[in-house]
Amino acid sequence: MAQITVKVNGKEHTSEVEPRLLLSHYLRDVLNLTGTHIGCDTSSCGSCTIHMDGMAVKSCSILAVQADGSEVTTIEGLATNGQLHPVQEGFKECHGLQCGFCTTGMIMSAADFLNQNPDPTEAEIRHALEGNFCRCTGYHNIVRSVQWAANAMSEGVIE
Amino acid sequence: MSNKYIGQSVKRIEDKRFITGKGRYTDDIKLLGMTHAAFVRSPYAHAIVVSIDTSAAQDMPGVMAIFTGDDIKATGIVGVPTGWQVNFKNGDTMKEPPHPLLVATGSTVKHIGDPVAVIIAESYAAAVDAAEMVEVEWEDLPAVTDPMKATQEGATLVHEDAPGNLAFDWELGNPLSEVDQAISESAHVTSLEFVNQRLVPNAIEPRAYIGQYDEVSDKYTLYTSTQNPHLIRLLMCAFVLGIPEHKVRVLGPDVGGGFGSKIYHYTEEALVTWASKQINRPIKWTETRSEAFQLDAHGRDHVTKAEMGFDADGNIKALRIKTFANLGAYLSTFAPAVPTYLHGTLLQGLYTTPKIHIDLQAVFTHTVAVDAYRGAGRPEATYLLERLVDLAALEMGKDPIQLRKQNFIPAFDGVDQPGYQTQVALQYDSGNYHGVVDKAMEMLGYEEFRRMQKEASQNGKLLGVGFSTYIEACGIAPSAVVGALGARAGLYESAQVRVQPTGKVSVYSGSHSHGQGHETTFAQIVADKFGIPMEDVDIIHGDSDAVAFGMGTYGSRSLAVGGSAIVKSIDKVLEKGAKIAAHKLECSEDDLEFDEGKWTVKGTDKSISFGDVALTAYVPHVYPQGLEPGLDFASFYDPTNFTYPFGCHIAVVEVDKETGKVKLNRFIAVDDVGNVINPMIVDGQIHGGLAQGIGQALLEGAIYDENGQLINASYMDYAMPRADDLPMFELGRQETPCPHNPLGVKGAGEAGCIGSTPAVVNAVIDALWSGGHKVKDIMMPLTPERVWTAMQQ
Amino acid sequence: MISYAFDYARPTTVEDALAQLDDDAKLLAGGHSLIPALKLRLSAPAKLVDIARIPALKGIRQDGNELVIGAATTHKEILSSDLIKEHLPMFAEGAALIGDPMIRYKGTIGGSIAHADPSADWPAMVIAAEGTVVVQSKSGTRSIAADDFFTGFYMTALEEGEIITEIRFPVPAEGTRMTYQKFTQPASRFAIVGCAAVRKPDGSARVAFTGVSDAAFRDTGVEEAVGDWSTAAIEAAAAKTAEGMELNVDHFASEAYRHHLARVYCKRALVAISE
Amino acid sequence: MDLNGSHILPASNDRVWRMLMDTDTLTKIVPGITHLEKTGENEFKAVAQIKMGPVSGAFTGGLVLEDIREGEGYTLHVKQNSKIGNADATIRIDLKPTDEGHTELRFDGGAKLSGLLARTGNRVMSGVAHSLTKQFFENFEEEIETQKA
Repeated sequence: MAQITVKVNGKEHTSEVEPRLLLSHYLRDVLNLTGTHIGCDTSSCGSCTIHMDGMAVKSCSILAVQADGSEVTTIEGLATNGQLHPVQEGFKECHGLQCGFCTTGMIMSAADFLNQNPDPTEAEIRHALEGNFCRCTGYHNIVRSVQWAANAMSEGVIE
Repeated sequence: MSNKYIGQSVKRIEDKRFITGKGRYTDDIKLLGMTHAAFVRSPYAHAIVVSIDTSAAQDMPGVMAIFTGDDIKATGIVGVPTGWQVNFKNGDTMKEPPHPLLVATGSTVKHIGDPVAVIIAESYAAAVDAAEMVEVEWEDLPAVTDPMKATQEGATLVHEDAPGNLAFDWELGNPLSEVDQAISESAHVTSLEFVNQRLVPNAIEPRAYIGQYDEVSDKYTLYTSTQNPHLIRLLMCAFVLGIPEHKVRVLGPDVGGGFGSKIYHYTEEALVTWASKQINRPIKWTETRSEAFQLDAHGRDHVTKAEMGFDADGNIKALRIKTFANLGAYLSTFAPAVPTYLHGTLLQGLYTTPKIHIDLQAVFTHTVAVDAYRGAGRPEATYLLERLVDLAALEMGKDPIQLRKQNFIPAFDGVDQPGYQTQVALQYDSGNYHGVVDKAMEMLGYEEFRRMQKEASQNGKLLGVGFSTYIEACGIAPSAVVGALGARAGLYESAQVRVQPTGKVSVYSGSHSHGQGHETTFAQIVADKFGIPMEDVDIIHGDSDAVAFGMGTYGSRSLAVGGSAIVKSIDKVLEKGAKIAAHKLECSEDDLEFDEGKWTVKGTDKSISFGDVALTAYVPHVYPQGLEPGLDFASFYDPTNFTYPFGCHIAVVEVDKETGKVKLNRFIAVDDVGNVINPMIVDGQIHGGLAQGIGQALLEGAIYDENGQLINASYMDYAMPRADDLPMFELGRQETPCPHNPLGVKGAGEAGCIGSTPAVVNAVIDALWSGGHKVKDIMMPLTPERVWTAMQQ
Repeated sequence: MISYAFDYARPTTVEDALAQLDDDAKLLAGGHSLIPALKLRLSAPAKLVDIARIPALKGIRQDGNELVIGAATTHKEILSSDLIKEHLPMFAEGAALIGDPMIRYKGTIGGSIAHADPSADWPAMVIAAEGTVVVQSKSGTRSIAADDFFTGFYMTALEEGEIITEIRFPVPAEGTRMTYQKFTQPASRFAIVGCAAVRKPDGSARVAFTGVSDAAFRDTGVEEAVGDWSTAAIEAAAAKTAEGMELNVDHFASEAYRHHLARVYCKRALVAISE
Repeated sequence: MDLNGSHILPASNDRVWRMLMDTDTLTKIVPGITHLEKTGENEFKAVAQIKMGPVSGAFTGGLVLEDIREGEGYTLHVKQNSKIGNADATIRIDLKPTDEGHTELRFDGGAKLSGLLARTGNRVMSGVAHSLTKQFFENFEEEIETQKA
């Protein structure tokens, strides 16, 4: 067992974990943050995407011990002071989700992407989402959701 | 009735929990004392289980229990059943070999992943570690995976009592001799032999189950990622475990997509339920993606020979089909219905073809079961028809749209004009097929496209356009009809509308959402019908203890059947409400009109609100004599016919001459799904269907090798559409109401998936012809290599 | 999916890492190839030595006439680096095509070349840019030319107990042109064919491929045939791609088709840098 | 999975044959084999350790020589089991002297893979097979040199 300390959604957690425990399982099973989903075994689907030290990463391909000393934000911590993140708003406004399973990872990826590129083209958005599978929406409304969020952020509609 | 919500793109109520990570999927649930299951599965497609030694596994830390096939066999549990019976042409009953929960020693496993033992342990890791310690001795046997080879003489048998590996054979349509004659008299016959490949559904949420037994009440609870909780309860109780239904509660929490694959009753559901009593602890099993590839029922997998005969003017005179449908190793819940009543019956398409015959061989192979996958049978029928018509146009030098239109069934509304009786059993409800084509063509700008195509061709580029028109049969359907066709269940839906004393409304629906937005669409209907705000309506689904009964969500049926059941209950509420209102307003019911949430005495300003009537019903101090208190009605709605959505899809592609890679430049879809309650949600359903249909055309396909190994069983090897594989979709709509249900709706869940596949393939073929490559067919998925190879010939 | 149990160490220096690196240990960098393989239980190391955060293994710098990329530098850091954009633009272009954004944040250049997946992108680029792989062991350091580094299917010239510390590249002369062209496998997003090509100011070429055979390789046959970079010469050079080699086969590309693609991508790469 | 090819070994037909029939030599040249134990006439128990990229595993199973044609070849039947899947290969080996006094070894057969080995896709497995074949001949040549010395 190894002791780790991870700051998750602003709160510090110290836990004893097996080295083989994945960060995704740590978040879900130890911290009960079940908004991070697991959809595959091969680091492909992106459902488990979270932010770690300011970067969008796939928590199913990272060990909990690797996150020792890191700051993690999950979907549960993306809204601030009860205010949804513009990407969350965008997904609701533009029907960017159906079953909701890929959605949390998709939102985390998109939020990171807009930090890097606040004014993207459609092609850039599609390229940026290549690590996240959605089987419900055909991506059409996901792209629109991200565009909506980009507009909202640039116009300062939502802080 | 008000018109505040119906027809509006109301934002979804369920989204709030999903975008904040508060959705509750089965794997998110933790129960006190919960244990975890892992399975020991066959690495072979066909092998005898010679022996199993669990002793080493037994000693592993955290192991609670191990059950093998022999343990299950000893209890007398035979296995999971199928829900549909199709008989052989000669009247013999179909072959329905048992599908055991775990394969016992001395028996044979029949596809990779077939389980032989289950380990239950304190943690998931402990269960997986112990499962590896189980020693199984296998005797590897030859396997058969191709449905045509499986029917050949001397082929290895999947089940000893199914000679020739036939589950059944079947035919439908006009007498074969008449069709043969019509084909032989045709001026032109277009023929194609092709494979409609096997697809893996790939809902992003893997299946997950939790079985929980409560000693005190002697009651079981099953949490399951299912599309239809009640059906699972019915099948599991009555046909597998022999537990009375009132002792089982099935809960379907949030479900992360299904596309058909979560309709069926899987062995693991029964197993965790049964085992939870043996160990008296809750048991969770969540499938890995690798297991999902091997175990979740696949879709399609037809090998077909198709011929279409035309007269000299291009009128379709006959259609003759011979299909081998691969059903896999076991008959899944709806498997027998898919290639027959959901496929053969759709071969009329939109055309007036006078003579049609299909001959079908339904075949067992050493592969996982094939069952309904988005569209189920109807995509196969549409693919076949639309490939034939398009190829015929190329062969005869006719315009593909004109050829279609000249053969279309004329418009009919199903009210003043009767429904259209096909040669293959169905009667279409209402249709205006020219309308959707004209609209789609306008969106395309056909002449401009052909000009661009010519120009591109002169510059050495390959542009192509592909058309597809389709009709489907949805809203499955009248129980009497499906019963006659072999369904072992009715196909109605139930709904209860409970008006609370405060005038707030709880609706209990037997339809179950796995992404379709029932909580929003149903609430829109209820709110408008009662003239109340949507916030006053709550939709409850997915709990067999709360909801009277349900047949679930598949076949684009929730709104047409489940929504209609809700309307039936609403009507009952309003009828009783009128009695109460009349009493309170001291008038006759006939003098009342209900609008905007209140009953008003016609021609006066005397009225009583919906809320006041509700309160009166529960506080019946001033109340009609003899009338029961309360305002709470349940209904069962059994439709009188299927519904028949239809549409026209157009794909525009560019083919890279050097590599064969296809780029989808545009996709236009004009769909007529009847009346629309929430356009935003309907568009979303179409989008998703399109992506899956396009995925079949260009990317997807399960590959079993000759030994029955699924060699692309991961996301590293099985390609699915990603955001950058697809363009923005261009949607159009026409609304021809369904004449036989109260909402006039037809269903939208599968439309996109049905129409899109042939449109894309036709577009690629058109692109190749524009460059002088007169290719008849390319096998799906149209990988760059296949397209490039086709161009080399 | 969960892997076998193992121990975990996160040393802070290369020396510490070497001390931890015993027989049954495996190095963990980005982990996006290793951890999925562990989850599938394809291998069972007793210990993982996490080198991703060792400061000495990170960063991109110029050292005289050489550009030095630390082994634990991520794809994302490389594609965002101004130094890389200025001197080795092919790396920025190629790194952007690896995996997906999340993988690019974690995956490292050293991890990629040590893993030596026959379809990975870095090996071809590293060979074409005349990289030198610097490795350290308890007995000291040594340098291996990228040309000699990839020895076979998932095999490299690395020996047990060695850690890649950095990869060094000569700063290309003014006027050097370079490109990486990739035909992507639609599921894994690895290369079915990847061609990295460099044109030096004197007109000479360096061309390397990945995805084509069991290891990334330099194709001198192509390099020698490119001559005056005329359309005809480029055609002739591309036709020589992977001549006489045994090529990979999978369900995305047969041997013949893969060979054809390699020629097409070779031509595209050469055309892209021809003037 | 098909396994076929040929290779010219710098030794006489007779020597190659003797080496192919010798347990100790086979242990040295068959890649990954750590232990080969005779269990019967032309039957062996084999233990192998394969380590290649993402894949590493311990295999155990049997090796049987059938259809032995003195000096000309035999059919090799190998069955190996592991946690990550099983392999079952049948390979016909033919020797033919060349004009230079060397020996051409041709092999033709196939392997049936199961479990994870099969599911990881043939991309990886055909590469593994290529690579193992290459190693086999390299080892063989090395052993020819060693035994010469």
